[in-house]
Amino acid sequence: MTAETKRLLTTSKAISEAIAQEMERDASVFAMGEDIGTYGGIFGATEGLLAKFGPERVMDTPISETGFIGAATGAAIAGMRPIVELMFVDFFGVAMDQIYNHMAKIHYESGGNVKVPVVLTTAIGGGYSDGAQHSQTLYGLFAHLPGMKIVVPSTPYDAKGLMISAIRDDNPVLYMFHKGVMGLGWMTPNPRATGHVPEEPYTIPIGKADVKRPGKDVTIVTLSLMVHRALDAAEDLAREGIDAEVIDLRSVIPLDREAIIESVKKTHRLLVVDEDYRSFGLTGEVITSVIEGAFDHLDVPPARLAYPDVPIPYSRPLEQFCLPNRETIAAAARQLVG
Amino acid sequence: MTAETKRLLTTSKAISEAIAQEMERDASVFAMGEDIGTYGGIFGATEGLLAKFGPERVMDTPISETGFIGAATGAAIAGMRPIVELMFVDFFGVAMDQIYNHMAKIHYESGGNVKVPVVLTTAIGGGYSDGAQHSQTLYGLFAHLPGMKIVVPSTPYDAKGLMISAIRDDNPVLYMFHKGVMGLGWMTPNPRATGHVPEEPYTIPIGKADVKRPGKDVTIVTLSLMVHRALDAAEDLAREGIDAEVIDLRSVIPLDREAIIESVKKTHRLLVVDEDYRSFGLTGEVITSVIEGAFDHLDVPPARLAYPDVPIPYSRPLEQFCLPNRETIAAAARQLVG
Amino acid sequence: MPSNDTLRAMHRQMVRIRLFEETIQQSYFEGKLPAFDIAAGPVPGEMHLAAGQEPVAAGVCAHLRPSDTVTATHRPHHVALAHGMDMRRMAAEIFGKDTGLGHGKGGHMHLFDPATNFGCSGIIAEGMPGAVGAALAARKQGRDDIAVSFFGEGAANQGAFHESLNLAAVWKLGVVFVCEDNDWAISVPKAKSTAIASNADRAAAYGMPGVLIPDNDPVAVYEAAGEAVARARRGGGPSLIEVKTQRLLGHFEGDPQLYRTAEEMERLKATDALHIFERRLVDTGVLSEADAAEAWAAARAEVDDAIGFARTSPYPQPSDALLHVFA
Amino acid sequence: MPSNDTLRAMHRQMVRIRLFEETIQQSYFEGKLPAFDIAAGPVPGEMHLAAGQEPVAAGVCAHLRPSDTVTATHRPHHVALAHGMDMRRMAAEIFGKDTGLGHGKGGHMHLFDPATNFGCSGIIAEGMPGAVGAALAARKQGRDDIAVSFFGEGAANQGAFHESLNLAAVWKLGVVFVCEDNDWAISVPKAKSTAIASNADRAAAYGMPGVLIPDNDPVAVYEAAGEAVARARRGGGPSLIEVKTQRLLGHFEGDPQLYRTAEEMERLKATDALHIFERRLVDTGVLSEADAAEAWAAARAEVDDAIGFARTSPYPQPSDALLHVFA
Ligand SMILES: Cc1ncc(C[n+]2csc(CCOP(=O)(O)OP(=O)(O)O)c2C)c(N)n1
Ligand SMILES: Cc1ncc(C[n+]2csc(CCOP(=O)(O)OP(=O)(O)O)c2C)c(N)n1
Ligand SMILES: [Mg+2]
Ligand SMILES: [Mg+2]
Repeated sequence: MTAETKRLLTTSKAISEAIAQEMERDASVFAMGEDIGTYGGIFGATEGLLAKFGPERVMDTPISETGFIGAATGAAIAGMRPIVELMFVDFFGVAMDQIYNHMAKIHYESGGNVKVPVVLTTAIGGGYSDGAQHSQTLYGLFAHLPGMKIVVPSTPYDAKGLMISAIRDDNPVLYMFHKGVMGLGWMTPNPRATGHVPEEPYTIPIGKADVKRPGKDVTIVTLSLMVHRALDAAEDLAREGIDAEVIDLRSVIPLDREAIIESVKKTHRLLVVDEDYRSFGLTGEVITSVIEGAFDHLDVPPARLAYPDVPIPYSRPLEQFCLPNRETIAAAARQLVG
Repeated sequence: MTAETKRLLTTSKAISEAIAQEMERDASVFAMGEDIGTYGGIFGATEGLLAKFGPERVMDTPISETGFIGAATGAAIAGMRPIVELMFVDFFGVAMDQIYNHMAKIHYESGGNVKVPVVLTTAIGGGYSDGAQHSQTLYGLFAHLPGMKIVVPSTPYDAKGLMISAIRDDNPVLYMFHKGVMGLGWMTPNPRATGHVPEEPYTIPIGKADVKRPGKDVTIVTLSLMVHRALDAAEDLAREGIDAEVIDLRSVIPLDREAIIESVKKTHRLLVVDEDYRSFGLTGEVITSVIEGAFDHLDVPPARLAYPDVPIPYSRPLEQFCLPNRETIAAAARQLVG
Repeated sequence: MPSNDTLRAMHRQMVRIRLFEETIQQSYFEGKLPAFDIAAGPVPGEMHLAAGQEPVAAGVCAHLRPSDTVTATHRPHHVALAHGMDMRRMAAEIFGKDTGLGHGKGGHMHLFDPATNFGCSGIIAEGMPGAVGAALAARKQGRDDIAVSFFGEGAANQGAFHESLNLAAVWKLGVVFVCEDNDWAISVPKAKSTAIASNADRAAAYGMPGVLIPDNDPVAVYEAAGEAVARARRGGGPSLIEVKTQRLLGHFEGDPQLYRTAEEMERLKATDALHIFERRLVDTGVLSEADAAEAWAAARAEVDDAIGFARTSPYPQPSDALLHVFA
Repeated sequence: MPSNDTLRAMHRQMVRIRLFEETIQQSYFEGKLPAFDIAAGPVPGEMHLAAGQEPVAAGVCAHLRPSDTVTATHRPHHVALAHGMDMRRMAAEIFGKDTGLGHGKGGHMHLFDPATNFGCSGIIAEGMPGAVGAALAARKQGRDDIAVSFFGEGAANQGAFHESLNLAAVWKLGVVFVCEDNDWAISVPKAKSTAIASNADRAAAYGMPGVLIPDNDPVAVYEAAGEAVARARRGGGPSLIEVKTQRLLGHFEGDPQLYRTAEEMERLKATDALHIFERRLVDTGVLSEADAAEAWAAARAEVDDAIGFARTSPYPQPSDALLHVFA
């Protein structure tokens, strides 16, 4: 990589850059949400946009998620391409009818005649003691409901490319960014949250997983901040001679089952790591997909490491006990291989 | 069974009887919801209660699900035991914050100091062309979120016992009744929706599955109306010499993993049948649980038959194409055995 | 006061709506009796008909053009027809046919028509935010198109009502909110659900004009809507109109309506706005008896043609169910 | 007019709230600097402090008893203290300790106290329906206890606000709705979010009395609340009170507040209601300088004791995270 291409950005800046470039390119793109204007978004996803595009294209909203998320759907049907922010995914319950009964279903109900190109952005994830109503990931819940694509980037590079793809997609796309991958100055420092991001616009296909670390002994399938943890664990495992392949799903819907199955056919071992609740979610779906696609290639039963089925406790030792981390991921992988 | 014990009730009458008996026993029990009074509940779950208990204990509400479901939580915390109805589960999105951020989490957030004994009843299921917003089952979605128990009875007998257990439980219980198992006069006749129900109150433990048909060749795990379909399919299979065991989960949370695993250890074959959306839901969880608990006992990879990942279409041929039925269940079981 | 031409057009509109609803009702009960089976017949599922509520649809939509957005509810036929939806494709959708607006995927509560910017929703009050968004889009695109959101009086106690009105008012958007107060939300009367007598008074909570039309009179609706639509079109912001209208039939077909008294049912028949309006037009010479008869005959022909089209159209292929999840 | 004893008690209440908030603020920044790290220190996570809003809590809660239910928001400390929550167990919860109200599971936005029937929620406006339910329970149980629901002006544009007020009014329940209008919802000022100037005017949409207290005056709050509480207790139904109060600090700690002007920050300091109130009590002879000093000293001691208790208490066992999902 030459010096001039080594342009380092945090994930949050990569996202806001992607939005800005698309807003410049396409007058029908606009952004709305709580505190996305002057404040720049609580997690910085819209930083600088108000100054660049003014209050008609970067709209602070009342605290009326049903109202303004529904308005995004209505505006999209009328030819706009809104980017609308649900501040924390944990708040989905105040607007879920608009999200899943309208944004997600109208295209189908209309027999394909009405398009709903909305990007619904939202912050996910815990680990910093924000308690039961501000720390969840919940993509497993949304993924159960048909009609929306779901992307969950883990790196600045993917974040930019997936945002541009999401905006250009004619379907509603739920874009979930983990607070811990944003590279925010006020969160626990995370070197993996800063990385090379080309200045020119580019896309990353929605529905394609990415091998973040190739390996031959065990496949670790994960996403979002847990990719960072898995890569850390893979470094530790490498020192012990265990070569882990880390697959970053990047998209939950469509789920790249082929990429997972291909990897398992090579490594014969599967560990799924998830910050979302353990049961009835992503881990079960990934494992079942492998059972359906590569049963005979498995040397040992696939394993999962996920957030236990408990609401998220506030107190640090309690929450940290629940979260998968470098050590527990490495231990789980070790057990599969050993 | 002697003549006097052969008291036949529909599921809906079994439910309303259970509620009435508990209301008689315990003055803190009351019911509220839309059209549960004069109308008796759109699906008859509260029929006759208004006449018996009057409007202070059987309350028709405005169309304000966030308001009155939240009020149920508040009343429960203050010592009452409300039964509150969400008319169709499909409407959950207008009140989901109250359900999962409050009803489900307050006990945990309070460190066990505050109890929230609410029974949230709701109608699920399709098959009668009610379209994308009135036909879903969605227990897979609720099951992903910790904090509530979930019961989904398939027979009048279970419905009564589970309702009494739900009312007496100190936790919030989501009680989901499929419109097709209620035995309603205006739905397609279903002989399995009428059955023997003892008059005296009794309980059925929440979290215990029930073997609705013992068998040795293949385990069919399912719930709700699909139990009826699976029993029909098992009859067909029996004629071909295939002896299917049909397990009715009855509860989704807690999920009776032990019962499933025990059955699979006997039959070595698993088919999961589900009316809920295929991905990120119940089928994946059941299969993964069996992978975790009985991998070495499986002769063939477990299979699932579920609603495809598409919103529910209105038109009869489209909807019927999507729903698992007697024939497709039998075919899937045959394939596992054959 | 609307011109005589407008009055005649409104009458025609109301007649075709009434005949459409009555004909759907007949089709709906085909194959379902003697033991009513909701899943059977050429039109399965729930069916919410709007007979009696024609004045609201006709009076409001007389001011609209196809580029204006209209959102309606689980009871959408009258509004859809008044806003100009193609009756054939609408009927075909209700019959679940491939020639329907949504290739049979939507059904009667989910009629979506890009040609008239019409949409509806089976979730109470949740059609309202979409109308706010359509008005927002119109402003961003420099169009003077507006959005009209129809909803029932039962919907006015939902959170989405509040959020939509506030949002439209804060952003001064061209939305007309039309509350169809038929006094019933299924079996719950307004007095048991709503803290005040008129939702029009709730307009003050959003600093917008609120008008109550007390008598299901299409002319009064026309006039109030005319003002509200003009205000919206010239950038003057949203308005709220409540019309006391009438649900002549059950909440859905098959509803035994045990919650309604015999007197109420009698009163409904005696005060049927369509007949009162027709008589008035004839009495005042706006409409001759022959004109009136012709309106009914023309509507009859149009409805029969549409239902015939629906009946004879093919069903979609079963596996088409898997299409159209994503664009 | 409150008695002198009541005035002194309200002053004491306000003082202990202010000192509690200031002390939590100090603890909060421990371990987080120089590079602010929200996850670090003895009090991690978000922290919403209520300095400046003491008049609302003190003025309303002066009328309450522990058997009355109180629900509050993400900014709950002032209300919790004014309603009588044990300061030690509250502080311990904020520090995530096993001796906390929720054994550390809740944290500062999730303080639940059966002893004072207090609860709160981090979801805007979603604490309101619970208060309606508590009032409903009281009536069913034949108690004349009431429920008070505190919420911010930003919350008044949420659907839950509308549904809660309508429900309480339709059922004539003993609820007092108290809107703390500090003019800001994080960075969004009321004028940009709310279609009308005063939420008190929204009471009319529910047929309930609405009162605006324009100046963060604890005595005015006390009087308005007195009427509303008495009305609720005697079965006269709900009321709405809006108080124009002040958020002296950031939305949460660490908020750079770039959206606020220097003038506003100056004005806030100059109009700090606690100091104005204290001066007034001293000037009118209700409180001697010595009394005032004693109030601060007593509060200092109480707060230090509570924070000390929190600091020295043990953390829960990590695996306790798995407890308490179900009763
Ligand atoms: C959120 C939600 N709650 C409940 C229902 C069930 N439901 C369908 S129509 C209806 C009554 C609606 O009353 P109103 O708004 O007055 O409209 P009308 O039926 O009188 O036209 C109800 C409660 C629903 N569809 N959505
Ligand atoms: C439903 C929901 N939307 C958004 C948020 C994020 N949020 C937390 S506090 C806040 C501002 C609340 O303003 P207000 O109600 O005036 O209370 P204040 O913070 O001024 O006390 C917002 C938007 C939330 N917690 N819940
Ligand atoms: Mg109505
Ligand atoms: Mg505020």
